[in-house]
Amino acid sequence: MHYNPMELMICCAARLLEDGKTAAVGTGVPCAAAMLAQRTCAPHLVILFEAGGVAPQLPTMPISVGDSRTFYRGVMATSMCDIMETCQRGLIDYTFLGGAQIDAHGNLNSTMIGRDYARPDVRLPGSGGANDLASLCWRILVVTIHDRRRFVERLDFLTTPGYLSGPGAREAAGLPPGTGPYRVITDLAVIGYHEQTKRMEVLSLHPGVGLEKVREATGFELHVREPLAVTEPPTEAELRILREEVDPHRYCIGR
Amino acid sequence: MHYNPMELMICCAARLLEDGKTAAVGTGVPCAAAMLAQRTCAPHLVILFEAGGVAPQLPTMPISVGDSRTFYRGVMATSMCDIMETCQRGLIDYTFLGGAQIDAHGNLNSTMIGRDYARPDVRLPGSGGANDLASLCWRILVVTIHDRRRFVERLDFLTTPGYLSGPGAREAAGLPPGTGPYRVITDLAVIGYHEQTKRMEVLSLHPGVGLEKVREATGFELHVREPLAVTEPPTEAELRILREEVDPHRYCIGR
Amino acid sequence: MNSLPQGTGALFADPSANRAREAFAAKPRALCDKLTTVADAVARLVRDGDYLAIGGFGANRLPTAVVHEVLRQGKQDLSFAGHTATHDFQILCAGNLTGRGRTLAKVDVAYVVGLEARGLSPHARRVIESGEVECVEWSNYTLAVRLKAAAMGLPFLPARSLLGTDTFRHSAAKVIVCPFTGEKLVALPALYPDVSAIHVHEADRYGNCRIRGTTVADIELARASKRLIITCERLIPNDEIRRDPTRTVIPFLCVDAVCEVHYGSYPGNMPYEYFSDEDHLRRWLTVEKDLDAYKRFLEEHVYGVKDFAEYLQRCGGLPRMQQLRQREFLLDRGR
Amino acid sequence: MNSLPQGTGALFADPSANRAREAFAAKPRALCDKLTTVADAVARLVRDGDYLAIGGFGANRLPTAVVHEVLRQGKQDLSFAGHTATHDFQILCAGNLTGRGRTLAKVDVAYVVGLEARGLSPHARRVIESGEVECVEWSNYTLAVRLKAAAMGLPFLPARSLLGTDTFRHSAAKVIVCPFTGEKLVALPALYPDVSAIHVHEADRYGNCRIRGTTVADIELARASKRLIITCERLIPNDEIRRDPTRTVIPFLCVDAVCEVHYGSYPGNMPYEYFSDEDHLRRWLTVEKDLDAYKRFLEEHVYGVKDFAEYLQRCGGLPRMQQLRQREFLLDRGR
Repeated sequence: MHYNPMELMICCAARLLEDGKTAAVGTGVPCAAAMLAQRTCAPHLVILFEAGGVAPQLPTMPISVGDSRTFYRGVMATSMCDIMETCQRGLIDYTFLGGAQIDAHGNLNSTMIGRDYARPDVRLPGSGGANDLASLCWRILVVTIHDRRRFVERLDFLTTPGYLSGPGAREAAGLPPGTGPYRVITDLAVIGYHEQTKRMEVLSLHPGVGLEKVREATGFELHVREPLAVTEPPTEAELRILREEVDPHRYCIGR
Repeated sequence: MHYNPMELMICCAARLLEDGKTAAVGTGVPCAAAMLAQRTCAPHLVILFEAGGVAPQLPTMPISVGDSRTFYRGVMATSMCDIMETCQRGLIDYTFLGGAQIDAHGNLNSTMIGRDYARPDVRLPGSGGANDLASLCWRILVVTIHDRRRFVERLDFLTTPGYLSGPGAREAAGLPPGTGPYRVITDLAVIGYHEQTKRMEVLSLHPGVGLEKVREATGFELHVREPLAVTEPPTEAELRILREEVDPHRYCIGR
Repeated sequence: MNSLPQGTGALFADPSANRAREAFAAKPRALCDKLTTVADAVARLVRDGDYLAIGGFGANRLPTAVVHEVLRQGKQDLSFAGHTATHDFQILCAGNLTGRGRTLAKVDVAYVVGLEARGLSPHARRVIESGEVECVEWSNYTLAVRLKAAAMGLPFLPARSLLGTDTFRHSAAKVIVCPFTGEKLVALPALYPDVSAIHVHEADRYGNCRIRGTTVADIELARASKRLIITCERLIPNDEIRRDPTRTVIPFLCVDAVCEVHYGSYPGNMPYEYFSDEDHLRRWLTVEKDLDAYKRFLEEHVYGVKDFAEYLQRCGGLPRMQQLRQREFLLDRGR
Repeated sequence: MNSLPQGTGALFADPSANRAREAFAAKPRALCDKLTTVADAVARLVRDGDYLAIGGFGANRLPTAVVHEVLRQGKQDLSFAGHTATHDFQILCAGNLTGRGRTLAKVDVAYVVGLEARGLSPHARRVIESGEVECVEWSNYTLAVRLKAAAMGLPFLPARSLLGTDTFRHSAAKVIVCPFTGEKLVALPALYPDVSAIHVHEADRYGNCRIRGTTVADIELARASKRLIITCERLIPNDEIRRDPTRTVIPFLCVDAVCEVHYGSYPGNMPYEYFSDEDHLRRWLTVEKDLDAYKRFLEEHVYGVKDFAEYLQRCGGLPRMQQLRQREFLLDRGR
């Protein structure tokens, strides 16, 4: 069955979510992944939105992290502090983030492109809730297009913490122990982090993608976990649910 | 018109409450005073209870600071933190407190009688909300029976701050500036605090009470503000409202 | 900096946010059925030596059934958050000096021994004055702030009361200075209770809860607790919870057991349901004066009954509850 | 201790709890009638140079009428809490670089310039990239915590995010160490806005407010603000507030003006009322690309209309609102 890169990425992300766990999600791809997971591998996955929605029965994809869909038939509509403090207490397992730039340690930039903070070339929104979620949830997932503009040796601005400068750096900075980047899902590969160096490590290449292509699209040195696997393509069931139930208007998966 | 000491004390306390102000009250005499004030000198007085009741239309005297009367037809039923933080922000003008012992600076003991904290002669409830209200509201009112067991030179335990050791001590301890004891209403007199020393100063004697009697009932040196006034006795209107509307079952004013 | 005052009291619970995260990490998160009996909940979730906290305020919205069950199961050496504890503290004290070991070992005191305007509990005084329970002093707000710190996943929070008093001196608080303004503040260590019980109006079987009226410190307490027992007046369908998620104040994520206990706050007040039974509370205070009489009373009302429903029966059963419901709605006053 | 990191950003508002208390002490407390027009509320309560904060999240439950009025009255040199600010920030940016002086001077950034999945605002980018607005960085939660500190009457609160990042470096936060556990924390200075606006579902004329759905940071914001303008979908009688005080989330004590504004969150979403007008928001983003076209658009939709009702009329009036109501309840999907 044919599928596009976005569909593959969403399926990969969904499969990473364990049943019976909690995930703080945003709109778009993360939300689609969580919705797909609930309908496949993780029927008891609990999703939360930072503006206050807890365990909604999403009727459609939300447009905003705070719109009324995010608590549609939820079990609680609460406050941002309550959600973030639930993360801070250690009750939220996964969060999904993105950014304009990511480095080898999974640090993210969503603040600015340029060299001068006071006069940026491009001003981006800033942290939003990303810095908080990446600091406070147990495992950070990133879903992103894979190219050299995004996968950079040096961020223009470190908005959101990955492993910061490497092993032990999060703990040294005061972030809760045991938290940190977990997986990066791109249109080329599924990437984890090397146990010792806390730098990105390719775990599987998407069908038809060679390691060279991934290296060319990456502005820093990548570890490779041997033997390097090939990403399991989406199943027919996954694609059907994704297309018919999760994103029938194709907001995320495109036309 | 005849009245008893409790009725006089409640009327004196009510008259101290300015219209359009806020008061954190408890059960019993303070509540009766606030209810009387609302029906006489301070129709726009807003009362709050530390358990979360805001501006109730009290149908009867509450039995507990947290019972359902304390938010009966209130404008908000909230949390203890919300009430106390409203005090902490500086929005609450008056609070009413009591205690087993009070000293010349208006400090209160409601924790224990005895010399050994670990083995008290009498264990009392502790601060409750008193320490917080006395720290955070602008003006502290105390209503109490006047005798040497209560008005002591040295507290067995300083539960709740008055002026602590004297002028500047509250600010030095870190308590919000401009707060502190305001009046003590006893069955003998109305007492304020001396501007310089922050020690108790008799402002008026109740009808028929001599200064000597007050001094005998007090275990410490009292200032006297000259010329010493005689407390205005309760008016007929005050007594009628107190007996018929505020405390028809005579819980506070006795039989 | 070293000259800033600090309290001399002990910490009865670990304020570490990192260690609390480990405990919360192990908590189940899925929407699963938590409906059980009070006896089962207390047997599984309350352990000897635990730090226990009880919701409500005084005798209002009190999870009485859980407190009785703690006595009946003979739990020992508990630490307790004495946060405007009145009848709950009185009940727990019945496990000390009555020949059944020592239920209470340590108490964080904000308000104990008293029952507000009703007077002091003779037996609670006996227990504390005996010296067999270690006490540390706080105030209602600062103890609530300690729970709030835990609910926020922090090791401490600042506040502006307690300062300058013996209450502070006998607490485990410390004075700190604001790093921005230089204002002095009291630093309060987070309080993560091992186990708590809260009585609510309505809950579904997953533990999503609604409370009507004041929430006191229960929103914080629910989130602060490592284990949480909910008793509710009425079990409601999850569908009803989802119909109006704004009304949920405690989410299922915090909850370990849900027990349906009608009149569960008796003899306390349950707002919008029934008023307190002042006669019964007065009887309790009176009978405590004589220790032997009190032991017989406890046998009759707690130890010798199989569950809370039987206790209610001994206290007048449904006809009495009907009177208290009328009193709550002021219907006994001709309204 | 001196070696602990601290941010290099400026503080745009005074975090002193003592000075905030002075401001709150002067606030009227009685239940008095605060009903007025948006024009009057903004004229009286928003002053040049003020620190302004806006409630809701993104374009959800947005007090749009107040934000338009701030532009119309040409308020200048505001500081702004960019707390998941999307359409509100976009509107305020219309007061910069459009020949009407400088509405925005300073911004505490948690989220600005973007409109979530809808993309970036070209004009907001223009304004920030010009350098004429001073920015300091935060995150959504830490900015909410700053408001919470103020709501609690404190000069600061700790949290556990922000640490180790450039966001921290460009903030005004400081690293502190827990006095009990030694755990590192970020200290966040309290944010007491001079003036804020929040849109709610229902309010009485004294300012007691109800919100349905998520409250975002508005419970904190209402309490943190020295002056507060409430717009509401529906004015309700005080009697209805008193019928169910549990539903009140903002008390009259916090409120300085109450304005009834039907469809007041348009073009944003108002939960349980109407969905966002995505066509209109898309049009706004498109027209911004060309500054002259944008100025004409602003003239037509903000500067050249007398009030919010006229703006709604220009955006399709009641028939459009009816469509958005159907969308909110999914009635356009055959339900």
